[in-house]
Amino acid sequence: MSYIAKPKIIHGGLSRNELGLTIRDYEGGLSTLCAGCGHDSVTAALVQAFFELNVPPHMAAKISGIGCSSKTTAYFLGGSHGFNSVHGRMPSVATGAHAAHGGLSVIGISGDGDSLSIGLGQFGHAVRRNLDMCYVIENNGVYGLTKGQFSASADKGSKLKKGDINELPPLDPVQMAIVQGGTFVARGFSGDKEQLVPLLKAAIAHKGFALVDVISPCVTFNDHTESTKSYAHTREYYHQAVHVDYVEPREEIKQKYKAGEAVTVDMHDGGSVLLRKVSKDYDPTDRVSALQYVNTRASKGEIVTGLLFIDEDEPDLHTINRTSKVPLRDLPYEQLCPGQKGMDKVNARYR
Amino acid sequence: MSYIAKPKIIHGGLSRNELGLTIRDYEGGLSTLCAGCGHDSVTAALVQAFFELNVPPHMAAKISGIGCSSKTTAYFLGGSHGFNSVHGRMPSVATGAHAAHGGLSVIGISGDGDSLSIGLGQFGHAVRRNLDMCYVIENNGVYGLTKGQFSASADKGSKLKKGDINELPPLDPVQMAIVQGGTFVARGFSGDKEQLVPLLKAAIAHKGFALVDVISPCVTFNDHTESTKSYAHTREYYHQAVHVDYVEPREEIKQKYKAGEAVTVDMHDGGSVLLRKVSKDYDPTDRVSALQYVNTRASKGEIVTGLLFIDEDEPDLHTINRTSKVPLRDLPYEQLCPGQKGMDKVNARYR
Amino acid sequence: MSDKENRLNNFVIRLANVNGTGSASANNLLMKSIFRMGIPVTGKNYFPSNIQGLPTWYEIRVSGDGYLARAGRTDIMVAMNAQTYGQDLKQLDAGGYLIYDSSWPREKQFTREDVTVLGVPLAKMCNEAFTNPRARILMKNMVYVGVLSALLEIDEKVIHALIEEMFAKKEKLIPANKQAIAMGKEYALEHFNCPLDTKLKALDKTKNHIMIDGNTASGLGCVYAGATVAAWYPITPSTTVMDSFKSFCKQFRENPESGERDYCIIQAEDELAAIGMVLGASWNGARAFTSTSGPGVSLMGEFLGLGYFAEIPAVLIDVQRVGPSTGMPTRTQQSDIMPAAFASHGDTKHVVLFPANPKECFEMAINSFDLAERLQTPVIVLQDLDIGMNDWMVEEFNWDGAYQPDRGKVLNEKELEEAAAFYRYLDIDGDGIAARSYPGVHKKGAYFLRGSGHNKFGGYTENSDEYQEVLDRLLVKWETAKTLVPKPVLTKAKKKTKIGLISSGGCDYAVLEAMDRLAAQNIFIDYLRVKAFPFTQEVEAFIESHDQIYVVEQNRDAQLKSLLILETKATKDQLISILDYAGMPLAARVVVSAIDEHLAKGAVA
Amino acid sequence: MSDKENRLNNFVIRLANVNGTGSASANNLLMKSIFRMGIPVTGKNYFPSNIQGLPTWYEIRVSGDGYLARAGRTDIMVAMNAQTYGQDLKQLDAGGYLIYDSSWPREKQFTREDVTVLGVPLAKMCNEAFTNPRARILMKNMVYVGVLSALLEIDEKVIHALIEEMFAKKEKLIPANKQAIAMGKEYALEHFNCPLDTKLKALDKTKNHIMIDGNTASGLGCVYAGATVAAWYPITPSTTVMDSFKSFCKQFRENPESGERDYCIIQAEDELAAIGMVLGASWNGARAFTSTSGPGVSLMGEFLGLGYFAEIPAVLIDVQRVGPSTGMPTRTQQSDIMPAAFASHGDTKHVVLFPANPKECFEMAINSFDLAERLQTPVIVLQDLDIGMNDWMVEEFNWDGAYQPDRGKVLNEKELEEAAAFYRYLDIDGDGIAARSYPGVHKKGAYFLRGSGHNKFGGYTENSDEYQEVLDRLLVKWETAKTLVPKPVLTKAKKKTKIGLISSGGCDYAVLEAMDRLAAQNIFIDYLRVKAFPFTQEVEAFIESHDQIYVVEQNRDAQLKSLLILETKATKDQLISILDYAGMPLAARVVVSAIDEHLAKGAVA
Ligand SMILES: Cc1ncc(C[n+]2csc(CCOP(=O)(O)OP(=O)(O)O)c2C)c(N)n1
Ligand SMILES: Cc1ncc(C[n+]2csc(CCOP(=O)(O)OP(=O)(O)O)c2C)c(N)n1
Ligand code: SF4
Ligand code: SF4
Ligand SMILES: [Mg+2]
Ligand SMILES: [Mg+2]
Repeated sequence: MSYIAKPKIIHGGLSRNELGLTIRDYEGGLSTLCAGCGHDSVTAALVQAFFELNVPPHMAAKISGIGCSSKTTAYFLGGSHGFNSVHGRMPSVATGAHAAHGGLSVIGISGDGDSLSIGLGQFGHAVRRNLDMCYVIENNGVYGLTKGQFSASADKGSKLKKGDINELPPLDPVQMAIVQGGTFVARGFSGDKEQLVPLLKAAIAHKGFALVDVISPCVTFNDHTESTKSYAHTREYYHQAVHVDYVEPREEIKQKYKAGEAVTVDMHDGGSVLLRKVSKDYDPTDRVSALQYVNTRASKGEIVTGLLFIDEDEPDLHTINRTSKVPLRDLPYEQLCPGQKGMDKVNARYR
Repeated sequence: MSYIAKPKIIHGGLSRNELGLTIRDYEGGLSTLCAGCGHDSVTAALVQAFFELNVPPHMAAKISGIGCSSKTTAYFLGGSHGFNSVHGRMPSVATGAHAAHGGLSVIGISGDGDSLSIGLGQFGHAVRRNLDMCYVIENNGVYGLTKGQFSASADKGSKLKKGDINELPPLDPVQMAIVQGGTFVARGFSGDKEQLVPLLKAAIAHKGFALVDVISPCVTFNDHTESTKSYAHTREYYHQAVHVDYVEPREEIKQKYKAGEAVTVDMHDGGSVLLRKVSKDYDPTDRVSALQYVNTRASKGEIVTGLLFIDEDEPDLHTINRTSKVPLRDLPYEQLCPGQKGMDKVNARYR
Repeated sequence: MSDKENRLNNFVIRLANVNGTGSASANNLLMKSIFRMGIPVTGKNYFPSNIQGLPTWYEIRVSGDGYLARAGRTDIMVAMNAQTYGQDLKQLDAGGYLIYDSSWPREKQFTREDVTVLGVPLAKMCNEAFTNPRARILMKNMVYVGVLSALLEIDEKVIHALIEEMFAKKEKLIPANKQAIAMGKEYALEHFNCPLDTKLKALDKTKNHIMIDGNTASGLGCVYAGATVAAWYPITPSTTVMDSFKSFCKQFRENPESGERDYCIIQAEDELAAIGMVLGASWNGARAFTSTSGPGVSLMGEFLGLGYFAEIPAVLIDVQRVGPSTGMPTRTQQSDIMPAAFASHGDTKHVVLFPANPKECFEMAINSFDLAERLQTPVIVLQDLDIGMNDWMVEEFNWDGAYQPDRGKVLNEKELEEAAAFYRYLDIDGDGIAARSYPGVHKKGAYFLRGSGHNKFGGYTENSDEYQEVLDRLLVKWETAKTLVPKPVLTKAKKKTKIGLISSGGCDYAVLEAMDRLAAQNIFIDYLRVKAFPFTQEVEAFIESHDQIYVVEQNRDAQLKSLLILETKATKDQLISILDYAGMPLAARVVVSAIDEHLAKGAVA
Repeated sequence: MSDKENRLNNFVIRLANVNGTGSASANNLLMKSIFRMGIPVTGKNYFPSNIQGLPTWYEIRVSGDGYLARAGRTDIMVAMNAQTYGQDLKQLDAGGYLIYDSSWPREKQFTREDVTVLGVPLAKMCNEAFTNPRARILMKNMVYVGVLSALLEIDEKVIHALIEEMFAKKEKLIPANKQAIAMGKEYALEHFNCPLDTKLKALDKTKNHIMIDGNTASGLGCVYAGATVAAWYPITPSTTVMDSFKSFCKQFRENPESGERDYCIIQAEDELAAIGMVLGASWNGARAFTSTSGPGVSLMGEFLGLGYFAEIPAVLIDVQRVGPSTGMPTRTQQSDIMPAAFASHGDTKHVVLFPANPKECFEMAINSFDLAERLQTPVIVLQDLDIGMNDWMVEEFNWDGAYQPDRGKVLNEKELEEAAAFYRYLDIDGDGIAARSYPGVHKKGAYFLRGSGHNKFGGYTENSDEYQEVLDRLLVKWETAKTLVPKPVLTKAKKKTKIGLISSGGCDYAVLEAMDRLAAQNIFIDYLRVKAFPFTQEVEAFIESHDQIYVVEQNRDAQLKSLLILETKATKDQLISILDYAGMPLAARVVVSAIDEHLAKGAVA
């Protein structure tokens, strides 16, 4: 059980990031999830990603819906504000929060139930608005917290322990996000931290809506042999289509690749993302190509992972809105109120 | 104004369908939409389609949300039950209605606001369930009834009369439906009745969820030059990718085409659909190909129309549920109630 | 009912049109001309829930005495809609005038002996004078305004000035419009006995006043309140609140050089998203609001409960239309009172404000943010469609430069730095309100907000005592709210009386008129208009000091009365309902006759 | 509180476990054994809103006298959870027994002088006896059941029979489980003075009874009601309603040969969709329902208003958890009473039923469909979590073969054929209900349903009179509803009294116990349990005949009392609230002490 406390003592040997913080400063409360739950691994990857990105914890805002996955906002970044909202509506809360202050790093945590059932509409619209946030779906094919019903991401033919078989096609957040205008679309696996951490880092650094769909098995309700969201199944059908490395603003890109093998995308924060493709017939910076690739592989039952599509040039919500540089919530009242002078104009108009 | 009454007199010369009904029997109340509204043309096409398909009006069920488009259920099939529900929730009402009696022809009418904003989630789930219905989106890029705000299908760069420019990417119901597992995905144009009527007929005949996205200009709020959903713009960028003919069960397929030029898909009602493709690099019976084709063309600003994807083999909601042949609502109570015998078993279990 | 004697500056014109035919601006011109002549006036639009082709009516009440409620009578009917001609004729009061388009013959059955019918061949005249087909339709409206200007004696200079303002940006339309006015005027002067007995005479009663609708005023109020984030989904009749906010933001909140905007308006995908955005923005320290109508309030229930329980400020402007369900979206009602007060499952109560006129729409928009942030809870402004969508004469707006928004208990960087510890839900001073912190200000400010059980330290709990402690504190906050919400307005009768009347919002105009009429009958009633829920001690005092209190409201189920019963010391017998809920604004006569009847019954019993 | 003398068949065992450790079946075995010994018993599960690793308690009340409410005391504590050990020890009543796992030393601070501590090295014993690691955890539970079987004198045959039933499908597990029981029993016999004073003695009081939870009974009721379409979205604590419906449908409604199903259950994408599906199915003639909890009810508001105004039957089972917002999903409350009764914007009122035990959950599931179809309106069954999720002893279910569903006024093919005309909203016989027709039956039956304004003929309207006529008819229907809903249950005091008590739902058990205890104090109170809203004339009569009435309910804001005030002739003074709302089921002592206190105050005053 994961409630057994890890000591919060800082070992002398723990490394510190540029802010002088150790990884412990990025941890949160103790997890109350089941031992072995994939979500706890995602939590660990997020801790690592924020630590490595040198984000001051209080400059991040964690927002989630309802579900086992959504609970995890309490388990990382204890030094950040957290907002555990209502089921399926995290995107709208994140939108409002981001509107008020575009300078915070907004991290949204959701589940497949939360985002693809009740939240399907809000999810699509957050994608469309290119809301500048990192949006993580901890995808286990079931509703964990309500005891294991199929979610909309359940694959055709997947079977529950109790015997029910899902006969509906899965909703794939990756394909939907590409079709809906998403600008950063990635998939990871909670069992592959090595891939997940750079994906999350790139997603956090991305200026715009960054989807990271993480296959994150539910050990209690969906990790048996007939499940297609189990650790075993995911490992078997797992396909890394694009390796990704996030390169810090000040770092140099050390490795050299042959032409066509790797693509570098510059990020708005000054860093860059290095993409190494496994397959040649696929360009992750081209929407049509990315969609085709993912769709084709999915139709063969493959679980394609990596940073599958990226477009760093689309304007985000604030860019489109031409919002003032000073965060809205920090604007002085005097600047917001048109005063008597404004009133005179109004009165004149309605006389 | 379209409120000027058409005489309801049956001309001696009006042709009758197999049920002995004339097209007048498929009309409804007088339209209260603006003169020239695209939706009225869709209404007319629906009247024609149902007439030609020989559907007894009382065996159809019309369901809609809220909007100018959704109002149109009152303007066709006056002899059918109609259900003008709440905004964005037509799919759920249709699902319930269809669950109760799978033998009715369910026709759902919605708008782009109704289906792609507030209704985006329900839309996706109706697609995924392969609900056996004909789902029409009368797509004008704006909210007509609330006076012309942009909807989520508004194209990037489209401009409102008042001057607002839309800078968000459009949600394309066609691409979404293909990605979400849709089994019949079509697009038409209210200005092209010749194409629309057979599309609607095929959609009504399809066993499963049939989407017909109809570009249907709003003459009052979105038919000016800077609009991309105007009659003029649609005509200009209009591209018929697949010609479709619906062939009645008893009819023979008369025209002969060269191999590769046409595909025949057998429908569950015994009829068939004849697809003539314009482009060779595209197979409307292959999901990956269809998606790629539509996505590529859309990225070039083309409005691809026709029956863009069809899969007649996927099971619909009732097939998956193995629902009794007799409609659920017609099952006699005696068959539904387990009686004292059942009670004895229950009592034994809980003793 | 008016009789011939007093129709000077005292009558009602009703204009029956087809929507989409451009009558709105002509009717507005007519109304505005009267206003500029210094005569108190209101204009009401009864429009269909449709864009083009259905009947629509515009009603102008002229009242030298300044009574601005719906009069409930018609003295002059301009019958431009063939579809409703019969009905319009019927609605005209005896002794009234009917103006119609005589280009085509009237049907025989549509005649009445007791009214004067004035035919003007509007279509013919316009077809002769204008060539453009659209102009032929539009100008008919201007011609009847011209006709009326002769019949009623409207100052021509005023009309011309208004036309010039109207078409300031399309100057070349001015001559044609003036011509149409002149055509109408000439025709009337030539064919009718001008002026009528029903006519105007300039006064000086509209100085320092403006004509504005409530929704515009609300949007303006949100600008002055310093709201920066707005999220909404279009819905009649609240859409113009956001239109107004947007247009004033464009005017006042955009940097002319950089184009930078000091606001962010998000058209949400639906109402659930809109209120979610508001909560997210408020949590993050912005003043944020949404506007909607009944169906939207229903959809916002879950989030409103979160706002209540997790204590997040939020402002929601609900412009009430006729319910239940889709109802009649373009008709007025006050039927969201209980639904707003108790929105959401579980034990929830929300602060509700009831503006009675556009001026209060403006003021209460500002109040609502102050209250929401001070009380850390959603505040719902319940506006009647009749107030929100129609033009009302109100005093000019003046701005108190000393006003500073009340942002409530928010710890700033320094306070957080110095604090020993910060606990989000710990009430230190006993007013039921704990301090909050914004994200991104200081690391000590971090807390975890949740709608699930939490204790006063902000920790998750499933412990009964801890849970109850928090829930009970919200009742303490409710008591605090009673001391902060706007106080009611008392209009004392000329004589001491034990009879009272309580009402709210848009009923105010009709009730005030009714009070005068009743006083003329020697019936004296003290009138208290409540401006907010929960009710303040003034409301309690009023109830205590009156034996019998009429509660006037525009809904079927006596929702305001229900709140009074549940949340004050009023006894049930004490309160007598006067209900009017068929979608029309309240008329004084409804109140007068209900009270007359009730008192008569009491006298008999 | 119990004293030593009467602990025979009269005590409370509380078992403190960690969830996900398999304690549920052991605890159930313990409870069921007592039941099979003929002794009245209840079992309550206090579980966390989480899947694994958090504290969970199971509470068994043994009551030879048949009192089944939460006792609010603990006589035996089985403390299996190290996390809550201190708290559990504290909760034990003086004179009680604490059983704990003595495999490891207890911490010093956790001791008490006034209780008997019985250590059993459960982990050690299981580690020695079993090799499989999961078995080592699971069997600890069986061992403590064995220990208790010796301490309390549970019939070994009964335990063995139950184990055999439990593992009927996994027979090979039977020996190990029996072994674990035996291990515990032996250990206890060897180390403790068995039996305790707190012990069992077989009775004959559970014959013809079953142990079942309310949600299972509701699901069964829906099967017997002939419901064919169900749409839902998972939410605690209502999920098991649909689990039950599904499992009984599988048992009774599937054709064994063809596999054809006489039902269709749709897991909707959310609650808005679920209620939309129910309305669609009901409109199309099926009996359809959904089950949810508070947050779902909030989301269903808009559709419920449509159901009310367009007059569509619908059944909604709301298993109430602690609100507001997400609240405490696994704790009990009655706080959706007002939100359910007035769900949606505009003037709406809904029929609400309040089952008090699983038997009524079954019956009212059936009532709800009859009412919904007769009244053509949504009916909400408000179940308490405590009733829905816990096992209760109720009489066996018997089925009245003569029952036929009341499908209400529905015109069939022949009636439509013969009808001169069919108007959907025309009330012919004055009960406020018009006949409806199903799609696909006859062409004359076609009508257009809308939530917007409509007249009695079913046509669209924006006309005030036509609109009001329809809205007012719904009030006539409301009166009809009062004559149709289940009547309240009156439990008269032994002596004539002017003091009454009104309560509803899951409070019943505690109130009945309280009445007996008060009677023993010579305090006599008539008790009326309301089963439905709107209130019937029996409720009015009860109110009229009692001067002072306590209203007992489990919410903060006195929601039931509010409805009584608003919808009956009760005066406000007449009703005195007793509120208990911290998430635990009501205990009789709460009622007794509130009444004692109130009466004492009255005596002084
Ligand atoms: C409005 C509402 N409906 C239903 C629920 C119950 N509920 C809680 S979590 C959940 C599903 C969670 O699934 P998912 O998002 O996949 O998270 P997981 O637990 O699998 O990580 C549901 C249905 C709720 N809390 N609120
Ligand atoms: C819950 C709710 N929100 C908002 C509205 C207001 N409303 C009515 S129709 C409509 C949009 C209609 O747009 P669309 O579906 O595209 O139909 P169109 O009028 O363009 O045909 C809106 C927002 C409503 N009726 N209900
Ligand atoms: S139930 Fe599943 S998703 Fe929830 S915590 Fe346990 S393993 Fe994780
Ligand atoms: S407003 Fe637009 S969509 Fe609505 S009826 Fe008029 S033209 Fe059609
Ligand atoms: Mg999940
Ligand atoms: Mg539209």
